[in-house]
Amino acid sequence: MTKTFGDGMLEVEVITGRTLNQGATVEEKLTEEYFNAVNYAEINEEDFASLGLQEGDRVKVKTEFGEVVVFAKKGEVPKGVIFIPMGPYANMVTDPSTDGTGMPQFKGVKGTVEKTDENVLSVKELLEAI
Amino acid sequence: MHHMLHIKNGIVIDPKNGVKAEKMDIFVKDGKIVEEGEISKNEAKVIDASNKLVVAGGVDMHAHIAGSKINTGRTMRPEEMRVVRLIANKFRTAVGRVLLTSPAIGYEYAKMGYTSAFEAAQPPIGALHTHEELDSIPMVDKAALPVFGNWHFVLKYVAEKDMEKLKAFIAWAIERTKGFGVKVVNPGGVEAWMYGGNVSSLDDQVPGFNVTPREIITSLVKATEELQLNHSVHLHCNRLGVPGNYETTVESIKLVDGIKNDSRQVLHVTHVQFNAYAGDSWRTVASGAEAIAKTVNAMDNVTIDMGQPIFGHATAMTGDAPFQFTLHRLTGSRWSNKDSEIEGGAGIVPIAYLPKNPVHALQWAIGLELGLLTDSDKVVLTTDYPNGGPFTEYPYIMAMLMSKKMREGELERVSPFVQKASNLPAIDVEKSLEEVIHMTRSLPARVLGLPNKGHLGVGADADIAIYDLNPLEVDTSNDFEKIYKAFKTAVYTIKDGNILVKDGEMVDEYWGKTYWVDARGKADMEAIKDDLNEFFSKYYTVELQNYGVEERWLKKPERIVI
Amino acid sequence: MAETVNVVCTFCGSVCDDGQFDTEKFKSKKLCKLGSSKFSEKERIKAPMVDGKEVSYEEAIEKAAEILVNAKKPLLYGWASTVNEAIRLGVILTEKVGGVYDQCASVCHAPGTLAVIEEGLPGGTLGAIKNRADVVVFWGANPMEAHPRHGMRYSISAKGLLIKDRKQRKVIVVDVRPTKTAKLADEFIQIKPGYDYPIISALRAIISGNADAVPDEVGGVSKEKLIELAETMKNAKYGAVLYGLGVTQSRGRDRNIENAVKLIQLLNRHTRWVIWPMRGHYNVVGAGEVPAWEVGYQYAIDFSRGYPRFSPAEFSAVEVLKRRDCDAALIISSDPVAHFPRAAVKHLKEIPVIQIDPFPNMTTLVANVVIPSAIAGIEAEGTAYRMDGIPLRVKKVVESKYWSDEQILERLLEKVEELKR
Amino acid sequence: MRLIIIKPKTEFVVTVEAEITPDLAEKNVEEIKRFKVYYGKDRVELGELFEVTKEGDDKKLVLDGDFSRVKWIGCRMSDGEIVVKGNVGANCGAYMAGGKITIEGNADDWLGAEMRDGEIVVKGNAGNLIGCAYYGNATGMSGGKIVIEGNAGNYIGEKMSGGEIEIKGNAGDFIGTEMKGGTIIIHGSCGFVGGDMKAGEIKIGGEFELVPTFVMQEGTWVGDVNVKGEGIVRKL
Repeated sequence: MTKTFGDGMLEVEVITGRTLNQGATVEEKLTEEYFNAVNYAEINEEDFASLGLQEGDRVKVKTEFGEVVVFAKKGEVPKGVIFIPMGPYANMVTDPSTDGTGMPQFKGVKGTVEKTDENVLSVKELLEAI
Repeated sequence: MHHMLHIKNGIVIDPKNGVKAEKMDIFVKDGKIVEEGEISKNEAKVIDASNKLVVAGGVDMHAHIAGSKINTGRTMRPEEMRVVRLIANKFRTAVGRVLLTSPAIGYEYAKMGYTSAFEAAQPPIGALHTHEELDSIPMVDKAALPVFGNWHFVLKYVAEKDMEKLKAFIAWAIERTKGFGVKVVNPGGVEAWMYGGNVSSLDDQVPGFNVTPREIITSLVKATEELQLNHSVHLHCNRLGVPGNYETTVESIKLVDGIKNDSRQVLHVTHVQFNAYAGDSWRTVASGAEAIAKTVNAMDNVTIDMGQPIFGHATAMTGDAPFQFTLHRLTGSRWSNKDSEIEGGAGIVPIAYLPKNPVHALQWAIGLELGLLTDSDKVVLTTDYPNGGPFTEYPYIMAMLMSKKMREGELERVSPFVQKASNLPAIDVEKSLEEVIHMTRSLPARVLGLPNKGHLGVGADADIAIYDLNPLEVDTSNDFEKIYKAFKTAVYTIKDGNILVKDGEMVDEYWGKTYWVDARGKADMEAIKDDLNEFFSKYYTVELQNYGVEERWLKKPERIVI
Repeated sequence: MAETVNVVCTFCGSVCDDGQFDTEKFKSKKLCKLGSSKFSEKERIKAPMVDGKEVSYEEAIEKAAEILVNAKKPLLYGWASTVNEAIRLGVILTEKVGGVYDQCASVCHAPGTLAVIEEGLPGGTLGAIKNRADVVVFWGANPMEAHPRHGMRYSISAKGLLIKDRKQRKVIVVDVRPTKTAKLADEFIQIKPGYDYPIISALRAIISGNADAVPDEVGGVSKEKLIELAETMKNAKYGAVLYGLGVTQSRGRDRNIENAVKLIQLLNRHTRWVIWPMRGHYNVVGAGEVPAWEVGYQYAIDFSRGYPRFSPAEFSAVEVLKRRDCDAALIISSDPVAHFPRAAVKHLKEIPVIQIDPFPNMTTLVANVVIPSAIAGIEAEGTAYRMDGIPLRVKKVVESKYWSDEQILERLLEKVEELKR
Repeated sequence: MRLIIIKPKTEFVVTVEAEITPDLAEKNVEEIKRFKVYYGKDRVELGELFEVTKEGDDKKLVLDGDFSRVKWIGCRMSDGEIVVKGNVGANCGAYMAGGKITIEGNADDWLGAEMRDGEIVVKGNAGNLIGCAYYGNATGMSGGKIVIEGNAGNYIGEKMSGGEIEIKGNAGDFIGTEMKGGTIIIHGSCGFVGGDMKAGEIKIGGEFELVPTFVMQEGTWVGDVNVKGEGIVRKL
């Protein structure tokens, strides 16, 4: 059901979650290691190709709730789904509404992804952007 | 804080010391009851107890007040927690309908004149949690009974008939859990539940082990007696909540026939109401209380407690996991279950006792029958809080036991099923005030093996309750409303010589002791070393070195070395 | 003198208690990548700070007390990575200042608590699972990334009383993507994101003999596959569903778990099954259990009326921040600035924030008062509850110049009481 | 002479909890101003936060301004009328037993929770948990009527046993879960419908996702089979 827009933009569902590297650096948030552990999106191989991406390229992820630039990585996710490790990058685009449960919807937010030349912000720059 | 008190002109009932409603003074120094000569009259604070009843502080020997079960109950039932008892100010905020928060538990006991409360089922591996909650209950002294009847070590040693190892294991386990005695819940039945079953008689084989409930009970009683623990085995019988179970209860009681202990019973059977059903289905169910009371009365080494249901809300929580599942299936209500490593299990299910429900009314009647028909020296007053309902309704039970007239009034509002299925309507017994005081003070203290509790003799802990009731004037058969009201809120509650409650209002917060029993000197502790190492490496998920509770982690531990 | 001591790991909910730690080299053995990172040297907050200026503990705590006492409704949030002794003081502190207590579960496993309220929690300890479970289903859970030693110690390859060999246990992973855990499983069932609820409903119908009602495909899974899964579940001797954030953080949240609990209730009419959440932080269970016994609820508790009220819809940290319904915040052992949606973070940037934490993080960047603390499990001791509620005492194995969370909160509570007088 | 107009004096720093009902109309202005409300941890008088005037002769409150940060309005009211000229905060009309609340703007979560009778009309949108049961309680809305002219959020009419909820726009996920009576009408589209529904009726105009445990009988869906339910779900 992945829709492709005119200039290489895909409609996707954004999911977030823990990773080993994110966990191992979570108590060192202001370091390069943490930055590298949470600043990317895993994209399905076919979607990756259709967006014309190469490893190291950057993508802009947009949802109703915000946008963020992250590095693009091929990952084992279904087509039409992208995975961003839990953390400040993912949270730029997650849905804050808890629908009365207290729990925001961290997984399964509809949005788009596209290739971009913009830079990935540092953790501090990200905070300023909020 | 006064370290000396002179309680003047009160009417004292002190069954242990043979004081039957006598006007006398009580003297307190440094937290103990002392002779008159020990205090200096001009330094002591005088409490005028004229025309008031002076008794020892109440002792609740069986309630579920701390640990993972009640806390899961609280989590499961926010509707229980919405009743606000106290807004935060000088004291902590206190909330809860029947399930109470830890501060509320301490406060409510104190207001009622109770000064000691025992957690009746401590899951051994969760012992630290139980103690954290006990340490958050203000006002009262407390202790916890770890659960043994399905623990694999026990099943193994019973199967091997190795009493020395069983004794060493009990001593080890009680020390590690900072526990007080040996609680046994549905022996063998909870292990069967791990395979989806239960046991249905004392002679069922426990799956995976060559033992029967009969052997588990008798071995644990024998080991406990050889260790000379303060408290006897404290048994929640097999087949709880099943019509026809009274026979199993009678049979279990008779297992200790001939075993002697000079200072106390050798078996305490708990919340017997839930194990006192005759009949063979919920349609034919009837009271089996009389047979049980007769059996207990005929023996000199067994005590019981009532497990009296109180109409209204309650939450069933026991280490009897298969029973809890049965209850969930019966009521369709929420159900939590806890299978615990190789130690046993537990379950939690909300319940409400409705007077017009035939079974609930019968349960209510059976509890009272047990209280009335059993010798007052052998039956302790409990609700098995919160299984039978709130402990705050103990005054209701006290009043009911003393007044046939009150019972007749109550019988009119309950299901008529009680008339044919129980003997309650025909029972004329009216317990005396002294007997009821015994059932709530000196008896539970003796059953637990606490010589300094439950009485007002010199040397006893200065745990004292004063009620607005003149025993020389009150007509217990007719003044039941007055009795109920008087015991609901104490005029004074004094704990270790500190005045905590005055005129029914709390005036001070206080932290009581946690008793634990150290019996390691009575057994060959080396005997179980290899087994501990083997079981922990194979079947546990925590290291042996990290298992258990150290004394220094507790707020006010009181070690009893035997 | 180099010394190797036993440590209890204070990273994830597995709370492995078999760690070895060389106190001289500050290095651990036996622990996983997450645990090793915990027991390694990292940058610390150097000293207490007020508005960026280094001050003494006393000064920082005094300022923190002022902020809390002067606030109309402060939010006190975090708690999952500290010990029960500190949490208890935190609950009492929140009660005293009439604030809102919330903890990390509210963005993690709290929907599971809502499900407990609806249906209960038929569970067992990790030891029960290790000893008995011949079928283990990880539903939206990926322990190989989040709880790396869980599989070995408790669930996948753990051996015990009845399970002597990995082959005697069937491991099934239900997830929206083939996770690392899925690769270790005997079976992986990929489902459509957001369709956990109807899939569980379908399983219940099949197990209770109503397979006819179930359509050919539910949530991306064929009916045949669902029937097969239902049969596997019914035929298990002792099964365990271990669920993760894949269920709690996606469409359906608490209702997914409620439905799963009903499935477990049903399965127990046939055989034995338990269900349990794969809790994240090492003491997130304590962060709920302690307030439950102190004030009756696990999280999202408002004390503005002087008594506790529970309502995640109103008092969970994300709702409180998103609605600008607090005018100060104390954040302890947590980093909401990194882990909350931006709409919630925005308000944290606008109100006075007090932080108590051993490590600098994104919340440090917005905090007015920063109070560094000792690391529980290394520099401070206390009680923590493993994911299954088993209490363990985490240890102090090295001396530290930092105050423990317990010490800081004790002093803060005293200061607050002084100011209120 | 009894119409009361209440207007916020300022923008509130945190939410206010004001359990005001048309019963206030029976008091004089000075008494009304002294009515206690919660402003964070402070218990203050209504008059401190709101302007209060009195005119007309109905048992009626007119809330003039933005009440989106004011909770529990009309809670437990049994008669009379409340008109909110703007948005309203959470728990509006909770436990309501009679009378009418009209909200000209949007309503927050828990609108008409556990309501027994009366009527609530929202001209704008409404949040989550409309007509639901509070945590741990067995029964949600048991009577009365709630009309939302715009859209609504998740969890509508859970455990409701009677009454009617009508949503003219779209609604979110989990409609009528564990419902045991009453009617829900959604003119637009919504997400999951009918989980563990025991009885009652749900009518939907647009698209929706029925849980997979209903069976088609004579043109309507009946279920949920998991609870031997006889709930009815049909197209509007």
